[in-house]
Amino acid sequence: MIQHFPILSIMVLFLGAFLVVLVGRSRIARTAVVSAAVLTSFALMVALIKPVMIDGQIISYWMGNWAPVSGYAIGIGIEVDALSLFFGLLVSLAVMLSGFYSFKYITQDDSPDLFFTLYLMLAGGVMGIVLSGDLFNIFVMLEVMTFAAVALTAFRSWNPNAREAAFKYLVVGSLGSTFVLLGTALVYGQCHTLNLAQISGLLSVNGINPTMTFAFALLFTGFGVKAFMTPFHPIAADAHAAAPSSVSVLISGVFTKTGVYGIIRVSYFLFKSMGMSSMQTGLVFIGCVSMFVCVTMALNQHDFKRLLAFHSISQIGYILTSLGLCSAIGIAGGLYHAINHTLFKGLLFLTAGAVLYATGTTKLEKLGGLARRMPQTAALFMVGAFSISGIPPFNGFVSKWMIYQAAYEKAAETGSIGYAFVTVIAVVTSVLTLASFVKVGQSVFFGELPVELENVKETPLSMRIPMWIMAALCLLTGVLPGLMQQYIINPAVRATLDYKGYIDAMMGEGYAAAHLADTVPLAEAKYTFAGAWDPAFWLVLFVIVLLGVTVAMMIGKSGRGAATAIADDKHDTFFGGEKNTFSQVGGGDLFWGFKYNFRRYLNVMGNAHSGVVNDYVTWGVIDLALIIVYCFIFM
Amino acid sequence: MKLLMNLVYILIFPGLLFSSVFGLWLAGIDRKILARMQKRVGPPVMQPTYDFFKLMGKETIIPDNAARSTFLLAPYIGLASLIVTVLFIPIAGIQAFGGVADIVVILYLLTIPSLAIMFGGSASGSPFAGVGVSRTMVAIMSYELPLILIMLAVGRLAGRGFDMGITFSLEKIAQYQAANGPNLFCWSMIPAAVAMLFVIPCEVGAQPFDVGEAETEICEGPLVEYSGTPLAIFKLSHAIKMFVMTLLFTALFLGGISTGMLWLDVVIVLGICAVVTLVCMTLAHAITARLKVEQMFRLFWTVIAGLALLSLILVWIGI
Amino acid sequence: MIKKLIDESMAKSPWVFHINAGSCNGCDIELVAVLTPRYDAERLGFKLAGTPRHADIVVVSGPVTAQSKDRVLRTIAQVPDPKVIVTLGSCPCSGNVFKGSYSVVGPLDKYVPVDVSIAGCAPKPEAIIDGLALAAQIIKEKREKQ
Amino acid sequence: MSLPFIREAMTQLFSKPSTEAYPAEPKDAFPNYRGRISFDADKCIDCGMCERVCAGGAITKKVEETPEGKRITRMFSLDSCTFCACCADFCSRHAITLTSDYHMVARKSKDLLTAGTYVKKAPAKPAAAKVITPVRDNLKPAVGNGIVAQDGGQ
Repeated sequence: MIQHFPILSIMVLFLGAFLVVLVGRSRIARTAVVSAAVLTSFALMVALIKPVMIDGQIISYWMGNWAPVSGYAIGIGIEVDALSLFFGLLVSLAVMLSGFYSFKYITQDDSPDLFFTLYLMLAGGVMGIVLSGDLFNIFVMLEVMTFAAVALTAFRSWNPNAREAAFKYLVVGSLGSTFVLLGTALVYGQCHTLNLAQISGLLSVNGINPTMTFAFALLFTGFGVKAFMTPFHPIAADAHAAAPSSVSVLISGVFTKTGVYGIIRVSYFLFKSMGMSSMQTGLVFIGCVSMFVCVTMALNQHDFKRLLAFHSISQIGYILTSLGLCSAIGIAGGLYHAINHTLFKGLLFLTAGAVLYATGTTKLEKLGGLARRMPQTAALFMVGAFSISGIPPFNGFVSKWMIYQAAYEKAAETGSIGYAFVTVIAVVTSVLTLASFVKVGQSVFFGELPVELENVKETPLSMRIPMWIMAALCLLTGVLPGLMQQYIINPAVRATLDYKGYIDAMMGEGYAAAHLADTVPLAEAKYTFAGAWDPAFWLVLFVIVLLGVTVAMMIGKSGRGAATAIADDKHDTFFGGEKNTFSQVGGGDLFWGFKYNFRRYLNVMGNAHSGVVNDYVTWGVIDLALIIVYCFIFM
Repeated sequence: MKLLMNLVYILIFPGLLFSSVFGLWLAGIDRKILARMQKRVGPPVMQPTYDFFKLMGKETIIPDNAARSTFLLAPYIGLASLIVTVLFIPIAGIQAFGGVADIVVILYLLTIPSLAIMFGGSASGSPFAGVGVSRTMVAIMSYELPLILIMLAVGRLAGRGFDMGITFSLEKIAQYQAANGPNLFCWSMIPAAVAMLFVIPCEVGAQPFDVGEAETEICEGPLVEYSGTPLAIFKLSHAIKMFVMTLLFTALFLGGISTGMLWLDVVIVLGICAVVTLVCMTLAHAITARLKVEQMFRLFWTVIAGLALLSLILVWIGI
Repeated sequence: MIKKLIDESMAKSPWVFHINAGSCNGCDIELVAVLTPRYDAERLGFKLAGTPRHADIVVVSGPVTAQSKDRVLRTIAQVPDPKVIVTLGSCPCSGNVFKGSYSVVGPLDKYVPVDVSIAGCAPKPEAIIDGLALAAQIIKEKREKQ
Repeated sequence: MSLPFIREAMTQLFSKPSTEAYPAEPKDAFPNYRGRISFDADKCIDCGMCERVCAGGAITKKVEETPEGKRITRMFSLDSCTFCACCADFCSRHAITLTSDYHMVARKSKDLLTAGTYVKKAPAKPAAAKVITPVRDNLKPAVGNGIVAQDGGQ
């Protein structure tokens, strides 16, 4: 019975999409249909954890029951192993929470029923990519996802930026899709099949000939576009800034993960190219470049959501770097960071949406002092900011710790100092991330409240519940890494590294043994994680903080009680003796020391992000050419 | 029993009580020797303790523009994480919370106190605090690069000793130094030690690099709106941070000194801490003036990072 | 026990915040001279504080001019309790030679209860040290009264 | 790179600090320091020069009629005095001197007041009250009462 779950979780979402068109007019019906679709999809994924993750069973399902005939796979296969389920869980969780959030969030816009149709189409497309075991099926779902996302980016059509961003996203997105389509065609020409398992078997038998290197370069770049790799990241910034926040959660939290999933499948499973050290250095280089470039760009932004967009690409840089290391702990770190990134980035985008919902703008210069009117949103923002900059109790810290250790162990193992610099760049990027979130904290939530934001109200409850769930998850995955790894991360890492089970489940017993006799596994699948993070540790922190607060309350007399007392001089801000006129330090005028020293670099980067779509496309094509040349030299 | 030992560690020895007393005493020594260098008598060594208790007695004013809960809670979070950092650093063999990778944990735990000051300052809603937050953040950005390079160099040196590639655990580093002499004496680590001597005052916010809390220019930066107990906790965490950073220096570069009795080791380590404080913080405070923000950033990202990089490369080549 | 310790240390670490209410700077440089190596008020625990929030003793110098009046009063209001107000030199006590001018709005104690007044048209640093020591004692008294 | 002042810092660290232990040992001002005003009441002849010449308006006078003459209290309010010692210079009787006592710290403003009172007796009236006839109505040359000199009568 359980092999029907994967296809059901995809179909439920598409079914929901069509139902919403019929019944979408009334709000209650629409909410019921959408929450039903999203909940069942998530429930099916959770139901699969027990068999797939714990028992190690791999589910394969042939559409229309077209099983392989004499060794050749004709039908479309849906295959769920630990890696696919890991991404499936991640995707359905984000879709569910963002869906609940957008019920109230979208009431401010017109035609919410169309929004939810596109939303569910998008969710179905993403689930399809992650669960399908067929290369062309991945491409089809890719198209569904991209066009739904483009339409949703332009959802607020009264906003010219939204239309322009959607157009750019459409052009560069379809550029990526054509790369994937070309790659699939070449692979089909070579292996006469589209099933991932069989392709992997055949490729490892007949070896990699030049067309396959070309196909690998195309597929790699195609999925790179979907993951918004370095040369393709400006469109992500425009798309996030213009799209409604619950959609930006999906664009940054989920699309980039499908791109990463695609890269893992292509480089680890299909072409098994990650074994070669040249490929590893290539991916690590791309990861580091996108990490550093996007974080320095983010420090310069004046819009809350554009800043978050650049950060999500820099975190993708982290994931790509750790995947490029091709050691067991590297992949574990990367996957752990993927799930953490979906959680804290989703939370940050939802807070950005809450700020937009409450004040109507996300310009850093126009905001300030919102913590006094929206205390819960400020607290949620701080949870997100602490997790993304890797502050210990929260989840960002654990995965960054694993990535540093993986990078530095790789450096020691291969003896090349280059990987040590990867750790240094990673730490510096983490500090710059912390800097930009201090900037956002200072200019949006703290500082002084401008007079026009005086009667801003706290976000409605139905929007805050998903945010609190995400914040709780951020803390849980941070405090219990041992649990997370044992049940979710390690099975996925094992599935990435030895994929014989995947091929046997798909093509029947013995197929893998016949074809993969000679390939040695890329890295042994077990690793010693750097000291489990014992929760007793947090008992320590909690005891001290509790002690400190009680001692203080006992002795110190606290100042003004009610916050609504009349403003007298004593409780006015010290302004050098003057009456405190409005003077909010925030937005552009922070980190002058850093910007002064990096001014030439920042000018060059500023001009490079020109916003003209043909610049982005030329970059994309140049990048493809470079990757092709790189692959031909080293593959 | 283990929990009881942990509680003793937390509250008594390397934890809250000892590190605050020793931290305040260290701050007192620092101010006294600084005064003596300027040919004046200088305050009694107990002066920071008097300051702390005086501030506890003052009234806490919460300005109207402040986000109340963050404003009040920030100092305690800063203090708590500082105490936890002390637990991670081995003092002559006593290490409350060992782990395999202490260095990464310490690296991040050291950012929380400055983060607490920054979020506390920006929650107070004062424009001076805004400028102070921006400068403190640039200070963090500037010292983070050399610090990670130093730690990688020391980790590589100790790791090579145990032929396991690298180690992030301070225990192993202490064992390595016990085996073949403190790191400071093998000359490939000299540039890293000098770089660390510059990083300590920048991290603590001592005079030449206290751009964040410059009382003359921006009225104590983020602490401008604090008074009473929260300010006392911030001053205490400032003193403890001095102690933590010098302790980290001794653990990284002068560890592994083991005489017979345990308490003698502890006294020696604390003595070294005091000497290191005098060398890098008091002397620097006495003879130089405060740097501008971008001068400090350029100095750290070129000269000091270069020094640390030099020692990393030397260690990597195998000297 | 801690309460006694706090009362004790109230007098031992008085932090000073200096407000210039239109002074001719004669008293200001004398006040700063008190911190130089020769007189060194820091050995008694004095320290110049950057903001009124950190201050215990507020030292006002200069005849309170019309422009500076509300700024002086606002800054003094922003100092947390127990606070002591010290007038440095003759000007804040009585307006000295500037008495009766159109822009001088009179001695400080018309607006604020002055605790210690140090006379002298530019009082000697030793006199300032006496005044500040007396002010430190007054803080302790105010703290015990609370 | 030259480390500025490192030599001075080191030498000063081990040399005796140059701080005067003021509250412990008293320190008197240099010789003719213009400190607290001391007023010798009986030398004062109430000419009022000091009041007029005082820039800060610190000197005030209180007069009360008493049978044996006017009791005059002259008050020097030190808190509005600039210690320029003009009053001391202009006082013809040298009743005002500025001592070298600089400890002028007070909790209440009346401590900063130097005051001196004395009774100013009216000048001794001549023995008999002689009626002086107005010159106008007795046109005789006034001879013999010692007023007109020998050359009278021009």
